[in-house]
Amino acid sequence: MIDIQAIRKDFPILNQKTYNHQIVYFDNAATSQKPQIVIDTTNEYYLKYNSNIHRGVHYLSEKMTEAYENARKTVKSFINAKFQHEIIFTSGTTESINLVAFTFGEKYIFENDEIIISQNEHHSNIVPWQMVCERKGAKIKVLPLQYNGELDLNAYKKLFNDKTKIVAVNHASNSLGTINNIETIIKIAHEHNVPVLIDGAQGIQHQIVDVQQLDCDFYTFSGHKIYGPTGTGVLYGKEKWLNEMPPYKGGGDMIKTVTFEKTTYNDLPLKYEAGTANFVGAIGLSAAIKYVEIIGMKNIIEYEEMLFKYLKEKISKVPEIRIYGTATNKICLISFLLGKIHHFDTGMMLDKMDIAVRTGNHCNQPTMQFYGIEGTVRASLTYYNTIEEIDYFIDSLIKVKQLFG
Amino acid sequence: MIDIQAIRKDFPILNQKTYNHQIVYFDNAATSQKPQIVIDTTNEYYLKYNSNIHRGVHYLSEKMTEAYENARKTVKSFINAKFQHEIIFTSGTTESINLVAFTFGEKYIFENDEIIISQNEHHSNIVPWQMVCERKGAKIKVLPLQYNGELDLNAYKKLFNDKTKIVAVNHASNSLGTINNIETIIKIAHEHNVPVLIDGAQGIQHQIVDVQQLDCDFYTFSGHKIYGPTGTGVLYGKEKWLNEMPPYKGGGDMIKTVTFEKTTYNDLPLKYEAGTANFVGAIGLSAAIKYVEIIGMKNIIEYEEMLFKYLKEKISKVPEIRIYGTATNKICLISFLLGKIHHFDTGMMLDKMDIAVRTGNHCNQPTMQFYGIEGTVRASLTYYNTIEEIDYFIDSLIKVKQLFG
Amino acid sequence: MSIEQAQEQIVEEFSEYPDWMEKYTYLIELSKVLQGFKEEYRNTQNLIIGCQSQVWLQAEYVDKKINFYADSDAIITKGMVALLVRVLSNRTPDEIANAELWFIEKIGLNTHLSPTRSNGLASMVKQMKLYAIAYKTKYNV
Amino acid sequence: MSIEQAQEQIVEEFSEYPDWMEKYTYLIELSKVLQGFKEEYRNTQNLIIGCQSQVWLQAEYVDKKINFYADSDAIITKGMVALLVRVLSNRTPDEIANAELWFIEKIGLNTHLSPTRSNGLASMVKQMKLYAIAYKTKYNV
Ligand SMILES: Cc1ncc(COP(=O)(O)O)c(C=O)c1O
Ligand SMILES: Cc1ncc(COP(=O)(O)O)c(C=O)c1O
Repeated sequence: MIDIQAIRKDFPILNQKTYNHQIVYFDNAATSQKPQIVIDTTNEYYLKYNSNIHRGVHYLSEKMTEAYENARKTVKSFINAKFQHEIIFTSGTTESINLVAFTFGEKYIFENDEIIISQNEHHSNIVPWQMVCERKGAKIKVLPLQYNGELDLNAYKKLFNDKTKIVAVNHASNSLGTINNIETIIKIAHEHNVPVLIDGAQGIQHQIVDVQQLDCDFYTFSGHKIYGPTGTGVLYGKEKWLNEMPPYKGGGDMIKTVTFEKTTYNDLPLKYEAGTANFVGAIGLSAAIKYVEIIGMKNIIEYEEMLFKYLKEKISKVPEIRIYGTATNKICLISFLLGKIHHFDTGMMLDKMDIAVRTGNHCNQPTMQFYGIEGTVRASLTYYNTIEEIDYFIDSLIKVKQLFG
Repeated sequence: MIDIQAIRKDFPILNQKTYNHQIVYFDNAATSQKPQIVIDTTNEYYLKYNSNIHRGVHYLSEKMTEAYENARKTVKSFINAKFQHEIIFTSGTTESINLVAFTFGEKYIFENDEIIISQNEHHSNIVPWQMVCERKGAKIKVLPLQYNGELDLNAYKKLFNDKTKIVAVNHASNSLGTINNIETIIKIAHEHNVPVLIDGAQGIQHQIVDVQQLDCDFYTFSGHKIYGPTGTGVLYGKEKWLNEMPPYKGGGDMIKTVTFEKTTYNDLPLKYEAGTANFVGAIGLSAAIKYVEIIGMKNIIEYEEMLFKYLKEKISKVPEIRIYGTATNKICLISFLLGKIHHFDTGMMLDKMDIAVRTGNHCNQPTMQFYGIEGTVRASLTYYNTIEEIDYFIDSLIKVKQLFG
Repeated sequence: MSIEQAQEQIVEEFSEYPDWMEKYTYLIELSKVLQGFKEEYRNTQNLIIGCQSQVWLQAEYVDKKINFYADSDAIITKGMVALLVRVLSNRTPDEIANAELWFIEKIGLNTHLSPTRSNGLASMVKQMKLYAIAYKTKYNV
Repeated sequence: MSIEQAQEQIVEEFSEYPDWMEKYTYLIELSKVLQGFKEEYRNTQNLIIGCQSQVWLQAEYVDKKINFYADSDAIITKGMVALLVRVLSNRTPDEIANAELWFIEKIGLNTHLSPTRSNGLASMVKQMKLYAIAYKTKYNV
């Protein structure tokens, strides 16, 4: 089991009071805190090596380029990609998905084609596909959600036909916490020769991801949710797709030759990294990943499962609690409403008791529509949270309940 | 005049040796160094307030959102935009230009339409327009470059016709240093009712920019070139255009309502900020801008002009020097070749003498083609560089010349 | 009672509740006694969408004064709505347009009015002022 | 002389130039004596594009050995090219394919071989090894 006290020391932000009590940060699905090493690494590169990467002949540029390309290696081995050039650095999950939706769409999606996405997706994995559909005259088929928060894989199988071009599904749901059975989702799609994009924004920090074993065609995630800097993200794509798809943004670094008549594009990964990359960000992200690797994803999973079991048990005893999402396989995240109390009121009061949760629709309006609600209160935990924090949270919930009667 | 010694203390990276001599960083057009305050501010927000912005009901989220929106205010007043919501945070100039090229293109550019760009643009202000042209069947008209590095404004006037939809030109050239006469370029375009995008990647850090006075329709720049963090950038756009153009990326924050049937988009600026923004980056960028404001852009200009005058005078005396770009109005940047010596050889040797310059085509191949060369050596200075550094640079150039004979 | 006096009165009331818990308990009380909002006002035209909670605001011009009737789906927002209505309702357009609302900061609830809070309250105040200006122009008062 | 011996010899030569300035002066000398590259080899098929400098590489298979002829537009790159040719040219495909090039690091010029340097040298070495493998397969040696 992990040494939670040692770990918490690496996250100075957790050791402060917002009002009266030490902060209890249960908003990890929105963004995660950063271990000191991420900040130190970022500072070091700014203060010692800062210089633009690629094409530079001088010392600093060489150092920075090396560190940037090493960051790519770190990501590659973290998700076990086959090639380093299958790792594209982006500004976040949203950009990664837009990149695929646009470029895959340009090349492969035409009138009346179909895209399968689930009913329980983040807006970032809905709207880019809607935009492709609008541009190309294609349409979205919805993989239905079941009341317990799991996707209906029987219905899924029936969605495929000759027109199906791609499937886009999340690894873990940010509104309900369900860990989707992506192995099966990918397998079924591949039986129909349809590629699959996995939105890993909530998966990468809580699960072991092996893209070769999963055999997914694309996997996307955000740096800021896996303890790294804001403005960083990753798109993994199989070489074959990334080679075949057209470029996304145009600009510096992504081209080989430019004349006003004709431009030829660079090889992977640079083809998809137009303009000056967030190179210091990528280096910070790789520090975050290395930190996770040192703790060990297995240990993290074990600890988070223990936390979740405890949280589930405790919260189920709070009077009038209504929990949304009761799948057996979940990350440590609970979406709920407390009696008739508005989610905003609950969130506000928890905040006054120094507990940070998220309230609202979690960029997941179709899921809220499915349950016929406006929003929920969401507590999302990670490996630096503790049993004591859960106890305090439960006590606070009971106080909130009393306050609003 | 500015206190150069005090300023240099704010940039710890300048006070180190790469090999034997204190580093002379003359690669500022590629990326700039960061004053300590940018690093400190970034650290402070990560270590005290880190939390996802917008829609958050808790203390940290509130603090972070406020700081992020204040960063927007800082940018607004720095470039004197009319409204705060005319400031869109992006990941850099390249993304800002791609955003406009795509969304403006979708709405206003059709078959046989024309886009005017100059012959001396960075690839980031060429390729996005070529991509629009390819998608829409439009074409590029080239505003010609003159041998001295200035644009030919007489030829420019003749490029307009009924099909001209937009003009995209840089404020200052990253390969030649020319400060373009954008006031006139904008005025002429407006006489033909054609909007203008200014690529300010090399302008914003060296010139006073007042977008209302310029009356430009779009102005773009990168945070990392104005002493801010990597992965940050700005798109200024007139409200009218930003309201009329369709959205760019789809995802969280940029929508109002989502159903699988219909999605309505959010108001400015969020309409163009899909997904989790690089909020800590934006706050770092605003710290960088405030630092510039404290020194004062007027003082910076005065000092840089003094440096440039000195540099020009000294370098012109180096035997067999060939300078590319001799416009009267230039930023402190010199592109050159030394006799028959390959730019890479010169750059390598300067590096060994601890001088960081950039060599090659500077993402500006059409300009190199214009001069019939493969590349140049580029020394680009800014307000933390000194007369002493120039002296050392000139001595080193002479040594390089001797070395290669 | 002037707008100034109304604000002072509220500040005095809240001074009895230094503790945040009591403050919010009082806000909840206020939400319960908010009156005059009829079900027919709850329509999309009156809706002010906040990302977190929603506010409905109805304005009526009677005897050269504007009466406001408002509601919210969240209790705490509704308590805040009650305070805003108390201060700004039954005033002339001029009074409303020129009102400076300082009481919220004074009672320590200003985060609720921040435009980034997205609970609809900042938009509500803006909407109240817009009504005032609209009536001013319409009736030339 | 084996590949190992050739490398040792170069290291010894360079040990006389501890100063980087002398090292580069020697590299420049080497570039001047690089021989055997004919103008007809300077074609696009032989071109290895680096972002900063370009390298042309011609391979010929004679008497079970591969001869390399190379050139570059930049002098320093050309000096490095001369060293690589000296070590790897006139060897059997097997020798080339299995060669470990440690001398560049030893003489302190390894940054030139880094794939991020984009001077074409890393690609040149890769290309030399590819030729070796290709000839091995073709002639079954
Ligand atoms: C004139 C000009 N435009 C655009 C860019 C692209 O900026 P970025 O790479 O930060 O997106 C640059 C930077 O090199 C530039 O100098
Ligand atoms: C499941 C899921 N997908 C996508 C996103 C979008 O990530 P980002 O905002 O970092 O681009 C999120 C983040 O909220 C998410 O939870």
